[in-house]
Amino acid sequence: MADDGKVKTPLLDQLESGPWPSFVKEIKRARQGSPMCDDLLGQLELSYQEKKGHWKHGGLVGVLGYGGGVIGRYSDVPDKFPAVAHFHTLRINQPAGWFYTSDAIRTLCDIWEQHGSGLTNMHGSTGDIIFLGTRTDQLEPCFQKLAQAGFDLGGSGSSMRTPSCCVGPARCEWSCYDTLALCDQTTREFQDEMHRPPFPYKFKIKFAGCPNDCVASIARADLSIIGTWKDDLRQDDAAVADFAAAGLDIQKDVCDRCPSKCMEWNGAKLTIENSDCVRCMHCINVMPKALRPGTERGAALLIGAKAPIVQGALLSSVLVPFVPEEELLETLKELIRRVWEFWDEYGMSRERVGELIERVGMANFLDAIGLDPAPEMVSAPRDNPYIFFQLEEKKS
Amino acid sequence: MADDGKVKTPLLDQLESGPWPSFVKEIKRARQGSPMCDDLLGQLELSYQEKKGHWKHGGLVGVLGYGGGVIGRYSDVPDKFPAVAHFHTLRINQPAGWFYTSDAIRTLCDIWEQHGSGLTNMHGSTGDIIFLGTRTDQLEPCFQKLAQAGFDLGGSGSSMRTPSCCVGPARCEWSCYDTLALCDQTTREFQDEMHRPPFPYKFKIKFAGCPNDCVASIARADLSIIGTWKDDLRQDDAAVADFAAAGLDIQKDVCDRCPSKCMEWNGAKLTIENSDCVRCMHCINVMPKALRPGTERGAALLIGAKAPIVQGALLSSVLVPFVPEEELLETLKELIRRVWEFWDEYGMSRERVGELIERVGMANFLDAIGLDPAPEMVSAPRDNPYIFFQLEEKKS
Amino acid sequence: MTQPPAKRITDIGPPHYEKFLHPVIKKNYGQWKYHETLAPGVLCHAAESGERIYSVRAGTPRLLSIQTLRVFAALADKYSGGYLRFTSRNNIEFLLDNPANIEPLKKELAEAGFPVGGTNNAISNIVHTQGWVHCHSSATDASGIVKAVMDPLCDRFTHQDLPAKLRIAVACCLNMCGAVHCSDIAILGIHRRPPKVMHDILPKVCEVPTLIASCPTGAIRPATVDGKQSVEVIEAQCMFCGNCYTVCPALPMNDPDNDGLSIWVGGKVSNARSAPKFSKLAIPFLPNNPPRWPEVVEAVVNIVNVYARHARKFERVGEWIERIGWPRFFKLTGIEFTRYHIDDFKHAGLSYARSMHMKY
Amino acid sequence: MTQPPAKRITDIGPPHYEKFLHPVIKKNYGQWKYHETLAPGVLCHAAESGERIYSVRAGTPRLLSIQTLRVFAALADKYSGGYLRFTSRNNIEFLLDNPANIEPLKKELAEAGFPVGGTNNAISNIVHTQGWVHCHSSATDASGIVKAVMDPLCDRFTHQDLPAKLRIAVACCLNMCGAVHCSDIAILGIHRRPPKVMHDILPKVCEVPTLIASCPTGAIRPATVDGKQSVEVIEAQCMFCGNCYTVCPALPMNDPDNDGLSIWVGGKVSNARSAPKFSKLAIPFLPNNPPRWPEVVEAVVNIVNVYARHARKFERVGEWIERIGWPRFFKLTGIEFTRYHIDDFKHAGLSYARSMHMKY
Ligand code: SRM
Ligand code: SRM
Ligand code: SRM
Ligand code: SRM
Ligand code: SF4
Ligand code: SF4
Ligand code: SF4
Ligand code: SF4
Ligand code: SF4
Ligand code: SF4
Ligand code: SF4
Ligand code: SF4
Repeated sequence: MADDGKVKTPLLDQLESGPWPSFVKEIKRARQGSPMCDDLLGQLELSYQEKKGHWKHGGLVGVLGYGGGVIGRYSDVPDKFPAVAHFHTLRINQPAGWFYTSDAIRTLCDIWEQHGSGLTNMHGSTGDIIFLGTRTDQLEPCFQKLAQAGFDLGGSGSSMRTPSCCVGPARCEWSCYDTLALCDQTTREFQDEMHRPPFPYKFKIKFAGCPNDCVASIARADLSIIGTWKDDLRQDDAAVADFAAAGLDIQKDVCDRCPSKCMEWNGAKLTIENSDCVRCMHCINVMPKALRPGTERGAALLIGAKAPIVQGALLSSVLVPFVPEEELLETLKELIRRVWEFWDEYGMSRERVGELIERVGMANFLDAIGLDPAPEMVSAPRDNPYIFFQLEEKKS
Repeated sequence: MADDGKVKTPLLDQLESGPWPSFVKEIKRARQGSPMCDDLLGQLELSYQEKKGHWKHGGLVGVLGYGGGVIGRYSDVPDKFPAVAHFHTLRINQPAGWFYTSDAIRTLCDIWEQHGSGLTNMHGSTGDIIFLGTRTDQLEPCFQKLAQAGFDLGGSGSSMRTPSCCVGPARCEWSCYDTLALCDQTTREFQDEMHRPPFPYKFKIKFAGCPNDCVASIARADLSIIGTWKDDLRQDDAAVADFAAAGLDIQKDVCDRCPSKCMEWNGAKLTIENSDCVRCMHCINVMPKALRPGTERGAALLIGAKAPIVQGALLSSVLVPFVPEEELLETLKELIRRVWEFWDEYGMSRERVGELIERVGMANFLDAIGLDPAPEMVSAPRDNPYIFFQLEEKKS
Repeated sequence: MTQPPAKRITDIGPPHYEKFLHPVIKKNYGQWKYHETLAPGVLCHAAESGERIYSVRAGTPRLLSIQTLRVFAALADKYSGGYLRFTSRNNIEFLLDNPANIEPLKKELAEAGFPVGGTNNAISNIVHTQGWVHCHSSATDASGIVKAVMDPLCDRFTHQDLPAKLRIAVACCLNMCGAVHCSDIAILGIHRRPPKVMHDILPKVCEVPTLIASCPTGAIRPATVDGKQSVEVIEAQCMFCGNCYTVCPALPMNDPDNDGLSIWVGGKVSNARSAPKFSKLAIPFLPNNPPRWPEVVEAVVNIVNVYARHARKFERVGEWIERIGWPRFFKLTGIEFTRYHIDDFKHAGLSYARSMHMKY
Repeated sequence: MTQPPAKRITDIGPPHYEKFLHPVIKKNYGQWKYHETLAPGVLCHAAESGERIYSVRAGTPRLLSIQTLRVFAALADKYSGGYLRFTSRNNIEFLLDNPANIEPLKKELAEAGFPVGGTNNAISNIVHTQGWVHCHSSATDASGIVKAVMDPLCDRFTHQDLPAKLRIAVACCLNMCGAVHCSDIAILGIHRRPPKVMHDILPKVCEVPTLIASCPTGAIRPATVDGKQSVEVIEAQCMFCGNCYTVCPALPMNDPDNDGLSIWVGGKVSNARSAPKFSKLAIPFLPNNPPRWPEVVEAVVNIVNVYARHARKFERVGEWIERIGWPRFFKLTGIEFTRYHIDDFKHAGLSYARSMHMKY
């Protein structure tokens, strides 16, 4: 203890200087509100000295009637740092697109000031608002205050995790469907699956308005809904000319970088063989005014992304190549239910849906959820001759 | 039996018409020389009728002191077709590059007329001359006649198989090393391993003079020796101009097809950024006179190709990125021995070397044969975090 | 008598986003025509209607105190009608209808210590995880590494002159909550020693069969240790994934002397030009050196600089490396290629170089 | 008294190739400068010395009688100083120093029924295997299919106006002696029913443990059938690879009603432009229909024609398909995409489409 009654943190203090905003400063700032922060600093300093964490493994705590939304956490040096003996986190479902008003922010701050450490993550990497650190007895009251303010908890454990989406139509000209609406509606539709973990493992859903995938859905969601279009790119030749005039090397920077080499620039006119375009977004990204996605919009549904634990990381793969925007919500609800039904029945404990599909085989999975095989689902057909012919049934 | 004492082959007869040369005609032609051919036709006609083969499984036959070179074959309908009750084949090591004189051909024909069916394959798909069909008692005399004529048997079973090579320096301007010499020398060096199967399984070696790989070595040989060069492409600007004048679209057909996009054509001059060239051969192939491999020549050694049985097909992968031509023979002998030693000790029965490498891991295999890891050996480093750190030894 | 508790509210879901949308956004929702980057961190989106919304983006440490959040709220009231949002990379964005407010807002943010930038071809905020601040599983801290790495790279955040976007991520264990597996540059906390089995508590805290099943390499075998049923770990078979610890607290992985960091490069998520890619191993191990992880910082900065110097316009790190080839990447960065770089997991064979395409 | 046998000769290796080289070749060995294709099947290689060697290439059925070989020898004596060779695709090449001999040789070859061609961007000879002519393992014949397929494609052999080389291969069982796994178009004989276990002879002819180990899917289980030790095959686990039959004669795979052919496309061996590639499944099953396999012939000819119509200059079949995408390949050829096309072997997951690059 230092004379001022505060723990000394010589190592952490070194992280207060420098141009990038400092999380240490944040923790120190929060001291005014909560003594927890002192002990958090103390324990963290200890970790920095010893090069090892000091949190105990898991711990099941939560709020009445919910099986998720809280991550229990206990210190393994509670006698040294009693204020963080309990240091549970609340995951609070963010508003779609992470939009707030200053009032909403203040409301959240006031609640957290009363019931926790005053520390947050804006946001957790699944997308939730993270209230970082409180005691077990504060969980329920904090939750109810939040509920009265119109907020609810997010997902944790073997549940549908808090869906998230890109800013989409709210502030992006490329969004091929309403990411915020679909994210919000899906979240409401499956409240029960989010709050009362029913599954073999976690299930994440992310909504991106176009193939730029600004929420990394193809890498981080069991179900990735990614916007795209079916018709031709919208092209504004005058704007193209402006870009050229402004010094953009359209041949080199646009045409030559087009993965399907379907663009031709003769120095005056840009010609696109749209039937060959793979909708990668590059040319649109480079010339926002000049090129835009077509008007026949919708999304593709991809399935199975996850981190490496334990069979290796997966990216989502194409499940439905295209769903028109107006059919998205219904298709999604129906499909999610079928997928969950199969996963529930055949998934092993802690087996993500992407792992399950690889284990049983995509073709069998498609049968199970009632989809027909399509060449869009594979990068190429099999290159090995080991085919399990099913002579009984006629081949699908 | 037909009146003329010959079997009727209505199905096979349908394969005598048409512009492509007919194997049925060949078998019929050989009738004059050997009664075996009648019964072969008979049994084959039966297979065509019944849609199933009529040869029995394997059968160990051979010549004195050799463990290979003969494929034993017995009919499963010997009573119907006694002349092919035995129908063994001899595999005869072809001269490097499949070069012959008319005399050599006639010598082979005379020997085979005396001792077998008079039917051959020129050549088997490993490269041997195939003498197709004879009786057990004919094997030894036939072999000795061949030996007196300067021919020897090729490989079969778990041995070094008959090496083969592309036409190379004998008739190709692109050969980066002497494929015929190296193939011939390697074959002579390992006569014992070829004739007396010592291995867990077969081991094939193919020599291609350049990356065009005209003997499909990267797909069909456990050890693929493929010629390449280290310095710059040799370029003849006048000849380039001739091609352009002759109507070749150098931009579209050459530059745009260059996988490393390292060529520039300004309508008059072709500029190659040689440091980026991956030596794919395309530009050389399209403009033989104008472009040629460099003069600092040699070969890369690749390992592990095989057909799919049973863990899936493999292409050979880079083991030594470059060996100068003059060091090839010695390097090859030394390396082959080390590989065989390791394979002998750790290979499971019927496990090809490529399968062994995948099973034990490339890094361990490299340790075992005393090579250092190089980035040229992989298309990319690992993308999974599952590293077997060896804290004992310092990392290689 | 105690009064009846107020009725509990559950399953209401998040507040509806519409409540939080700026009027200009509500009006032009889905009607945006194009955008321009006016300056690093300042975007202007123009609607078909001709109306415009201006976004000012600032970097945050993600770990934010309510005190700071209230400062943000106040700034929003002052300059953006109270409207703000956070991005998928934990930056804050103020949404302005009046361009005159841009400069004063930038000035105040700068004074408050929040750099404005992260747009376009900049290095944006580092997606990261809990580390020693909150997780039991971490091999290292996350927030500290982010701070240490971003300090020297802050200019790359406030400027946007890289060949393309460059996304960095940090994860403090192989669970990869930061989803570092598809980042241009990723920093990953790793263990290098097998778990230590706490035989005394093991039977109490976990089920042996589940535990054994959790090990992908089958390194965990049943064993009886002084009478008690327990397990043993075959060292040679362990690749330190930590999955056993996730399912059983009695197998801690922490080991201050051997834990450390690995560096990964060349991943991407977007479909722009090339398909999404996984990050590949660049450096298998760097020491875990708080508070400022100098070895990690130097390694990352070096890769960024080599990339900035050699990549062509619009080439992401992975696209650049694929053009020049991995051998040249190792040569240019001076990073050593080791046995650990050669994959030996499930699909290892597919990563062997099975062609003659070679540069010398 | 019998006279002592002449001393046995062994291990002499093949005759040295030099004995068989045309004098012009010997003289200019390794000194070739360039080549030209004078006409389909006629190559001219020019040496630094200015000398030239002319190669006339003709197609053969590979299965050759000594009578035909003697005809070739005679032609060589007449036109090429007795010098000839065979190619890696079983064509014959006569090596001439006198260009005046080209036309008469071509004429005689044509009369003898051996088409001249196969060079450059032609369909060359079909690499194939033994089939019912000599192998015990074959699901179909090889020579017959080659003849049936080459008849309608013979013009593609004698002309060389395809976008690029097109290599066809045939293998009569999954052992793939024809190495069909890297061909532009491959025809593969397949079984579709598990082996029938001949319990009576099994114990005599093979070792059960080896047999069980030979099955990659573990479909073979030990079983006792009327007292005798034998095995059973779990049908659902069998993918008909035939490996068990290769190691044990008592498990024949032949089944006239269910054996057939599958068609594979897009493989290549050369490193020209793109790296070597495996062939991918186009058609999972076609009936085994001797003597002329009309379904197979039609399928192959169709693919060749669609390729010839749509591919760009210098695009091999696989390169063409990669440019247009597999969905379009199936649309253009009218081939049905089925569950069997989706890989479910070792690396299946890597063949799923894990990007948004899509054409509609
Ligand atoms: C809080 C958060 C990290 C952060 O600082 O933001 C987090 C924290 C934890 N994650 Fe995570 N994960 C978080 C997003 C992710 C992500 C990223 C994402 O969702 O986009 C991933 C990778 C994507 C994926 O799901 O595959 C992720 C992959 C994992 C895994 C590995 C799962 C797998 O199948 O590979 C585990 C291990 C497990 O589930 O047992 C895990 C487990 C954990 C646990 C619960 C530790 C454990 O083993 O039980 C961590 C609790 C830390 C703590 O004490 O607070 N976390 N976790 C993120 C959730 C915040 C939020 O709700 O917004
Ligand atoms: C004769 C030949 C086919 C032909 O008509 O040309 C042939 C014929 C046989 N091969 Fe082959 N293979 C022949 C070249 C090949 C090739 C191609 C090559 O060598 O370039 C391959 C693919 C490349 C490779 O080796 O992987 C090949 C891959 C196999 C395999 C699968 C090996 C594997 O590891 O995948 C087997 C099965 C086995 O070895 O048990 C096999 C087995 C056989 C057997 C011995 C049948 C058996 O199961 O025992 C066949 C004998 C047929 C007969 O009765 O004559 N044959 N075999 C070729 C040898 C002629 C020669 O010596 O020149
Ligand atoms: C605000 C945000 C969405 C959100 O809902 O929060 C967003 C917003 C925009 N993104 Fe994004 N992207 C956002 C995260 C992403 C991500 C996800 C991530 O980084 O984890 C990606 C995938 C990254 C990857 O591939 O690894 C992403 C890949 C892109 C791309 C593709 C870049 C590329 O060439 O690969 C573009 C197009 C471009 O920038 O040229 C893009 C373009 C845009 C545009 C220009 C779209 C538009 O017209 O408004 C927006 C401004 C971009 C800028 O920063 O200059 N956005 N963008 C996210 C800001 C994160 C941040 O604070 O830095
Ligand atoms: C004679 C032969 C080598 C031998 O030792 O027998 C040979 C000879 C030549 N090849 Fe080849 N190749 C021969 C089999 C191959 C093979 C192996 C195979 O087909 O099984 C390949 C790999 C095929 C593949 O990729 O699947 C092969 C891929 C090439 C290529 C690359 C073509 C491409 O674009 O992928 C070239 C370059 C070219 O033709 O432009 C080439 C070029 C040549 C040249 C022009 C080389 C030269 O300068 O002399 C020779 C004449 C080619 C021609 O037919 O027009 N050769 N060539 C083989 C003739 C086989 C036949 O009778 O048709
Ligand atoms: S994913 Fe597409 S629509 Fe969504 S914000 Fe990014 S660029 Fe805009
Ligand atoms: S979106 Fe991509 S693929 Fe389509 S034209 Fe533009 S750059 Fe080419
Ligand atoms: S592999 Fe190369 S060197 Fe050999 S024949 Fe073919 S092109 Fe010529
Ligand atoms: S050899 Fe291939 S890579 Fe090299 S320059 Fe020619 S085309 Fe390009
Ligand atoms: S990455 Fe690992 S240590 Fe870091 S938060 Fe996630 S689970 Fe915890
Ligand atoms: S760390 Fe992973 S590999 Fe090692 S014992 Fe635990 S689960 Fe098995
Ligand atoms: S492919 Fe099969 S059937 Fe044909 S020769 Fe080879 S082993 Fe025999
Ligand atoms: S055919 Fe193949 S899969 Fe079927 S039982 Fe035999 S070895 Fe097993």
